[in-house]
Amino acid sequence: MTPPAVLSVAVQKEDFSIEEALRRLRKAAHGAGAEVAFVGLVRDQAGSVASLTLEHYPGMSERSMLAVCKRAAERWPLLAVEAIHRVGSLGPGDQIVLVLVSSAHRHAAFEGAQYIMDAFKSEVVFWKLEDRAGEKVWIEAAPSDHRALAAWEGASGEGAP
Amino acid sequence: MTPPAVLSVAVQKEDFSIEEALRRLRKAAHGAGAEVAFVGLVRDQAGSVASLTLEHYPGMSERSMLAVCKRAAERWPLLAVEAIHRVGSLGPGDQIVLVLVSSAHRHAAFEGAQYIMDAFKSEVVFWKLEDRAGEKVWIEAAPSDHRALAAWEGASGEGAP
Amino acid sequence: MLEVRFFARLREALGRERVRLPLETPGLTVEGLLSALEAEIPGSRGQLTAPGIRLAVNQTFVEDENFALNPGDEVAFLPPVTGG
Amino acid sequence: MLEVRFFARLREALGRERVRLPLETPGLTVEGLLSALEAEIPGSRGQLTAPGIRLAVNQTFVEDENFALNPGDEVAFLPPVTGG
Repeated sequence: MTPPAVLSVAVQKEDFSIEEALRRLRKAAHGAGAEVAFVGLVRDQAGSVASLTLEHYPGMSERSMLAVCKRAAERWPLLAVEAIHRVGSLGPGDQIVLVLVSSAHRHAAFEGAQYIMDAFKSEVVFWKLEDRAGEKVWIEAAPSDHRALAAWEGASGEGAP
Repeated sequence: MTPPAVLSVAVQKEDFSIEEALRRLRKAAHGAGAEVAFVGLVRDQAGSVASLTLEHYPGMSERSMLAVCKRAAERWPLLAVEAIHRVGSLGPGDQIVLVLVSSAHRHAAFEGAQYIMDAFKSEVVFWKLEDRAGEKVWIEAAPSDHRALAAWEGASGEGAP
Repeated sequence: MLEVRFFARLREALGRERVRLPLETPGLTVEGLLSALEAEIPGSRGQLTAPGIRLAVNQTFVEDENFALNPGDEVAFLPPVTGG
Repeated sequence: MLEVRFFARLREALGRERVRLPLETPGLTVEGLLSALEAEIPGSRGQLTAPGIRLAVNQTFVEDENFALNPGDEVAFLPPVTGG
């Protein structure tokens, strides 16, 4: 059987390096045949988003991230998960979030990473203040985000191995 | 509407750097909100795979990769795709393949990358010779790989936006 | 003592990041907390009971209206969250 | 001239990586190609028509048995492929 996944989460102001995170992931768990990385960025759409300020609740934000990663590791045979969420003030094109998942098999890695991102959208304890040409708006998870997460509850299994 | 995706494929002996590939991807296309990277590795399972030799058909291998990436970009609103496939002799833990996909939205990026990998398993022109403790075996795509690709043909759409 | 924290648009709306309330005996109800906060920050009750606002005690979400607060607890009011 | 290439386990089975066949007029059939190869590499027909072996002409898969080969074409016999 698969040993329990090695889980690691971090909240930080500083930017992150995918390559470095991947090195840590590989040290944490051997036997991976597949790794999936997701990077979320501040979109740079002809000036529609000028900047984004991310707020967190130290301690509780990390706990909420860890809870999501744990649920993913219970559902799919993951070897290791690392998630990094940035806070503070970010500009267009900046990296916001990194989710790295490794597994022996590609479908588990893909689905685990996708599930984590869907759950991050509506469950992790962060708040986003968007500045659109001077108009500041607190962003909430979209109905489509809630539906995406709910769809996993109805999904039957972990797909093809 | 989404402009046509920028597609790039390469076959090489040398190892690749995800961070460098990501830099190229970001230069190639702006406006990404989501990036998904997939890395396939030679599994290192208590010596069950000692090494892997990858053979290709120069020219046709690249064309077959490009055809798959093109189909993904026709189906999902992708901004850029980069795929690198290594050939030659690889050992346990070595990187074999990289697929990088960027999109405005996370579901398109995830599904595009997963589709490409499923199609790579049974359609791209490469051959794998596994050396398991001295026994050399030519690997073929598994029935589950063919089923995974066939499932995309039946799938209705591109999922949640 | 009870430490009460407000985040994001609640913090902006109330003009406060945190409030310390004297609490020496266990068993303060959520209703009692809201009254004490209303006395400290007039108009806060409406903001804190608005749809979507959730309560966390010691960094765990609490849904139970009858939850009893104890001295030393960290209480937080959280507007709808989103990450990623 | 016709350039014929063999890959992976076909290359190993036939002991050859490529064969050049004289071809001066267009219209050689796949059947004609297999006969010419059998003359050049005895026993090759069985290997080249085994289940799963596919033919590519100028780096494009060809399924048509009646495909006509022309001088200068690059022909390849490919065992089942897999990547990723």
